[in-house]
Amino acid sequence: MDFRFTDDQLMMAETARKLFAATASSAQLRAMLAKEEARDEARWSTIAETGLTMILLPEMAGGLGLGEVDFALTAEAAGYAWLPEPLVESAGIAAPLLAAINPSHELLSNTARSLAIGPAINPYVADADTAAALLLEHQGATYLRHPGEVKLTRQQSLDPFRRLFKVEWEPSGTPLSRDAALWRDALDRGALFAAAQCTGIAQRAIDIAVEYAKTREQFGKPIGSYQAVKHLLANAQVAVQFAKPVIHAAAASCAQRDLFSRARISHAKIIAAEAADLATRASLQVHGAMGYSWEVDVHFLLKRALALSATWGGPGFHRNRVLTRLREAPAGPEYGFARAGV
Amino acid sequence: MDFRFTDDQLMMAETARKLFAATASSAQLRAMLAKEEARDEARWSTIAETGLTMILLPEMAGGLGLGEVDFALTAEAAGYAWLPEPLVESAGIAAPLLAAINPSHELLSNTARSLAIGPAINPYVADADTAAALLLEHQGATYLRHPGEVKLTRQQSLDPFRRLFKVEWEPSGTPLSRDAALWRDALDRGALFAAAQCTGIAQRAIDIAVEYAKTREQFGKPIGSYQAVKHLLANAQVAVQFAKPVIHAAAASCAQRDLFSRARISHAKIIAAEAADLATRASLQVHGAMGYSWEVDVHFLLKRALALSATWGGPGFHRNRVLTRLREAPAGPEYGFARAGV
Amino acid sequence: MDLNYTKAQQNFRLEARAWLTAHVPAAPLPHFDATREGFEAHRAWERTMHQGGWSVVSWPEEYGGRGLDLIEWLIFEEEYYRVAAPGRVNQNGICLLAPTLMEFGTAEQKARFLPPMASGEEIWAQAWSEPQAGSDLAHIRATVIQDGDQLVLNGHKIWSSRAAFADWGFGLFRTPGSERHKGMSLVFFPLNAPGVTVNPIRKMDGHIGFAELFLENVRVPAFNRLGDDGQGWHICMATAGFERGLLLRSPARYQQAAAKLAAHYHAQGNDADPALGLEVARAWMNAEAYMLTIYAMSSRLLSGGKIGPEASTNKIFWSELDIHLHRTALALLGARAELTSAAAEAARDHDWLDGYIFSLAGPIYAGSNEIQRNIIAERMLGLPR
Amino acid sequence: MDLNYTKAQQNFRLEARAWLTAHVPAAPLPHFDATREGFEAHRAWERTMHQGGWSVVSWPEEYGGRGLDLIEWLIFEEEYYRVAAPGRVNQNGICLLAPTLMEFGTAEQKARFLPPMASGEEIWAQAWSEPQAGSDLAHIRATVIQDGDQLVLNGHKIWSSRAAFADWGFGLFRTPGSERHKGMSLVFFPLNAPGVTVNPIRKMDGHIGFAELFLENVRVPAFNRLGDDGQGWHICMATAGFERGLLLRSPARYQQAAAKLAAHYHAQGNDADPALGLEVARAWMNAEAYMLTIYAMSSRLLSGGKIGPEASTNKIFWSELDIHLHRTALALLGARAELTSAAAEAARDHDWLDGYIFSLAGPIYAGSNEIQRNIIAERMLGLPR
Repeated sequence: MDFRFTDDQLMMAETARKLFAATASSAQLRAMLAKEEARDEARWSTIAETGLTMILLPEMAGGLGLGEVDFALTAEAAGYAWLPEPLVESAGIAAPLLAAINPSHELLSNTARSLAIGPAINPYVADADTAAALLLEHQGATYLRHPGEVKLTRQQSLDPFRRLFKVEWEPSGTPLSRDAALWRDALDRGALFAAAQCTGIAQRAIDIAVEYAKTREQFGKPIGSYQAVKHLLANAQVAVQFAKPVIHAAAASCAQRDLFSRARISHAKIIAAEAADLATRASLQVHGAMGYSWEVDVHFLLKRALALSATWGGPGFHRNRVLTRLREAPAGPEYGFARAGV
Repeated sequence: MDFRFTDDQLMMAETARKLFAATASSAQLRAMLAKEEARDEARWSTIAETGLTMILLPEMAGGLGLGEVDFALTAEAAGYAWLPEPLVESAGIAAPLLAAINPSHELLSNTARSLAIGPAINPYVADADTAAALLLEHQGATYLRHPGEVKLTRQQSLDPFRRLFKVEWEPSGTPLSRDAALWRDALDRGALFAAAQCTGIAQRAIDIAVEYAKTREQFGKPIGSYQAVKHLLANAQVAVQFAKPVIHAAAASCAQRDLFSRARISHAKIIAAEAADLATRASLQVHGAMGYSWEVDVHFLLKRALALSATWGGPGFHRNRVLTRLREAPAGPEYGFARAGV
Repeated sequence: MDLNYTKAQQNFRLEARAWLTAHVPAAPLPHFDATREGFEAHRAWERTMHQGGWSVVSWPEEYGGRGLDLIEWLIFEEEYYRVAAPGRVNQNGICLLAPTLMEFGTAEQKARFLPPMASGEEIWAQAWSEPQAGSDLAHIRATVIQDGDQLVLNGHKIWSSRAAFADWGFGLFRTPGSERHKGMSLVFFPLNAPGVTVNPIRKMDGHIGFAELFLENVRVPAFNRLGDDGQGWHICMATAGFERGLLLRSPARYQQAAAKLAAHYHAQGNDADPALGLEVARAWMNAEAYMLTIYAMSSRLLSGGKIGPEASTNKIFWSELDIHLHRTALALLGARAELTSAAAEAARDHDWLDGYIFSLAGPIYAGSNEIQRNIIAERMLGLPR
Repeated sequence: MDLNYTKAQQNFRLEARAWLTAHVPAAPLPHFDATREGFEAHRAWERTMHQGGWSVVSWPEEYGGRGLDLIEWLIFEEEYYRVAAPGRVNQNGICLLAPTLMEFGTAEQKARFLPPMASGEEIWAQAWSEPQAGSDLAHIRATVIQDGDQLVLNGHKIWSSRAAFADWGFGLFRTPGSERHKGMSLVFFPLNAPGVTVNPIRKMDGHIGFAELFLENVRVPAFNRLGDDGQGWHICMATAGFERGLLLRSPARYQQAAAKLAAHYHAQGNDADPALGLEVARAWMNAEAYMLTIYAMSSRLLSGGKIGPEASTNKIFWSELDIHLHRTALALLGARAELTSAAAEAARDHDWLDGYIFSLAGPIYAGSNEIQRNIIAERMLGLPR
């Protein structure tokens, strides 16, 4: 029993954080938005070169063969930076799904290409037009389509960096796989990494609010010296503190693929989305009218948090998974980590 | 359309408040508790002499022939004083039920006697042993029993002033009435006046916390000057402010006996119980360890609020009545007071 | 206590309903904060309202109103929201400035400013905040100097609602050297006056909505000062009372949204998350509680009462219920909640997402909820400052 | 990261389980705060635990412990709560004072005080607060004067948990004339020493639980001071860290209650209010989140980390989850929730009502949650004081 990250894991996370800080600053993202670019090719190339897209790919697919814990830390960093590129959905969910079907699939050979993913639980597919291919679910089977083979209709998300599409297609021909378990795994990873992004978003929202509250003065004092502001941000920080270990434990047990691991993932998804909601709204309130303007970053965080909370299963879906675990398997202090109570 | 109380209503409420302040102070109630008395006969006599037990009785039963609005204000004052005697259940619910069956019933002639009431929705009957009679519900019919005719088993409530009994009895013989509508009315009045008591409780809890916060000092300042304390109590006061008009409107429309009036009563019950919970817990927190001790009154208020919130229908029961009204009848700005939208 | 409408009130409701049904535009107007076109479409609607005699129902007849009392005003608002009529682009003028103007203005000022306000000919923006003075309004620095029969204005205002497209602004200015609550004046100025620069500010929803104003030696007639020199703070606090207290947010607005929400929930039938029933019931109860509280307060005001610090309880209650109501709607929409109204598959029956984003500003503007809680604690409960 | 127990950890769990199963009293003991009998029954249980070698598992072997690490301590606690073993009457000593004593005490002090603490022979009460010093602990006035090799204590302590029946107290005293954080000493004193008056205080649940202590020229050996003269504040803050941070509330306590709650909810089947499913799931998630966070923190401490201000996040989290969990249970019980355990028809499987009342003290003691939020804001987030 050891809840610490390895040095390798910490180093990888630090690499991701630094890369995003250097290439995906607020100014850089705003400039990209002004140019109406779908993605920043230079940043995406750097991400691929650094190996972040290969964390979850098995070694026989040319990947690093690492696990969900490693990727969760990267997803957290991506949330912190509110990264526009589809790193999480492509490298964290779609590529591992394809690799599970065929680790030698040629689409996996070029790590700079992205894959889009369309599970039954999400009504829209993100970044479908710029993807090399779409992996689509139909009755548990996996179909592969190129963007040109399907009808894509852009659906505007409130998050200006989220590029959603309605995908119209026919599940004709032989699917890549008929194994529905693959989509349960994809949903688990989707929910898990959405949760990880949410804690990153939450922490960023708190950090920028703290910076603002230290300098903005009202009634002759920095607003951060008022208890109302302190307690608002302290509560948000508490929510983050108690979400992170849940995400890390959920990542560590993700491969179990059972009632217990799925309840943990659902737990992580619910509370991380709540932490992001709490923190972004607290940050908005602390920023006052300033926070309500487009010029301050808080709205980007708030919008991303809102979008992620309903993607890969909303609170109701995940709450049902938690209640199912509680109904169908024993609970109590001896079942914290041990499925058999030992 | 006039939402103001009449001078008579205000005067009656003021009479009740003054009477309770003079005869049911904290010291008086604590002394009564120390003597393990079921009720203070002197206080109860004064209450009866003042006419408070006759508000809802029709004039042909020797009563004042007033309405639920009048009694709601008295119930609010009883909550504020956390009155131990069964004024609300006897004079507010049981007596009107009996009067609706037979306004000349001899039990109504002596207003100093109390009646106990056992609706199906409440598992226990309050003050059953000291009552002149019990009105009991069985399949919508009304049975009258004297305490000596049933088996009473005391059930200890956390509220030391609440005297609950399990009542074992047989619904044999001819009931007083088979009209089930009488019990729906009783439930409405029970919920409405429980709500009114709750706002009284809430206001008392706020008032004593304010007094304490003005004088108690920590870190060289009265604790009431800290935002954390201010905002806690301000939120409680907001809850009270927005519960009272709902109770008053529910009382005013109680006689409608329809989907609309019942939803209003349920609304009042839900939010008044929440206001009492919020205010008593805020008061406890403001009092610190002092509030957790028996010597400070806040725990009496907290306990009464807890008991009332689950009596005459808990939040789930009343929420369902609200949702039923929303499902079965139109809603919207034109239906605030007007059932037909005009 | 009599919670039934009189026959006259019922007739008035039916009259308003008939007129609105006949005149409210069939399709929603483009947003007044998004484009000049949207703004002017709303101005045209104000004109139509005025022609029908419905633009300022609670004003005296001499200024274009019907002299209605608060209860009738609430009935009118109920009918207005019932048909989802357009947002009131001149709300800053009609609801905030006009009551102040009627209380503190001279007969000449009322005659000059109220009629074009009622007709929508002149649309008003507020100009309270400054970069260093948000919640702490006594900290404003913009100045006014009297020069003969003219006033010279200088300063930097921000978060001025509607100012991007409006015609007039009203704001607080201080005599140079004065401090805190003293030496302030409430002054009106045309937004196209020489020396006024209007820089639109984008809100988080992408719309413009407010603006930053730079005033450099802007000259207006001394006639444009409301009340006496130095009376500005007192007058402004009266306005803040109206704003927070009663006129800013009609209960009908939330009753209409809550009814839509309940219909949406019940339409989902067994597919609905039962836990959301809790929130739907809550949203409706909140809207009703707000309505009942405003009716109770209006009855009290009709018999001569004044709005005191309970205005602050209103502000907190409507701003929080609005957020809750829209959050619940988004939860019902699930993964489609994030779609903007521009998306093909966005929810059509109600602009829940726009409403949610708008609601998030509620705890901030018109005096942040933190400030309102201080006011409640200090002025209603008597806790020490 | 490896979230599987080692074989050795599994074996330890089974050993603890076997011993506890064999020794835990079949019927619940009477409450230790209610009567002397209850208190002594719990002392006897401490003795039984000690004889089995289970009373202080995380202490060094020389003082009666097993030298277990934090993970093993958590496992032991899981087994302890799994069988609903009796509350620990000497918790103030074992969990709060002992870690401080081990860090700051001399070898002689440890040898004198730890073994009888481990065996339950000496049961400890804390004596921090004073009537004028609750959250503001630096404001205490009780004094200590050195007189040769003796200390003379004077003052008035209040809210001393367990003091009504306990043997020893530990508390903060200051050199006369010293101020705020300076000049304080942490001193131990027998509660039956001449000059000590113990006035029990009834809690809101009717039990005694804490006491008010009056000390009049109470003489104890100078040996009874922990650390040097004036080091008291520093030492006390270390204790506060333990108290809030890790040792005061085992995650297992909440995991056990949450599992009971879930079973209770599911046993109601279709009769259960579906909206309560939300709260049941929440209660379990809270307990698990607390458990995972404590395991993560313990792993970090095992490799040399220190508890910092995140101790305050723990305090807030467990105190709030405890209230929520018990409120949910009361909601499930409905109109029977108000029955005390003395009532014939009270819920038998778990003392939900007692637990709720106890939980209400959580945001108050061990440093109020308001103070904890200040600490988080100032020391974790760096906001100005």
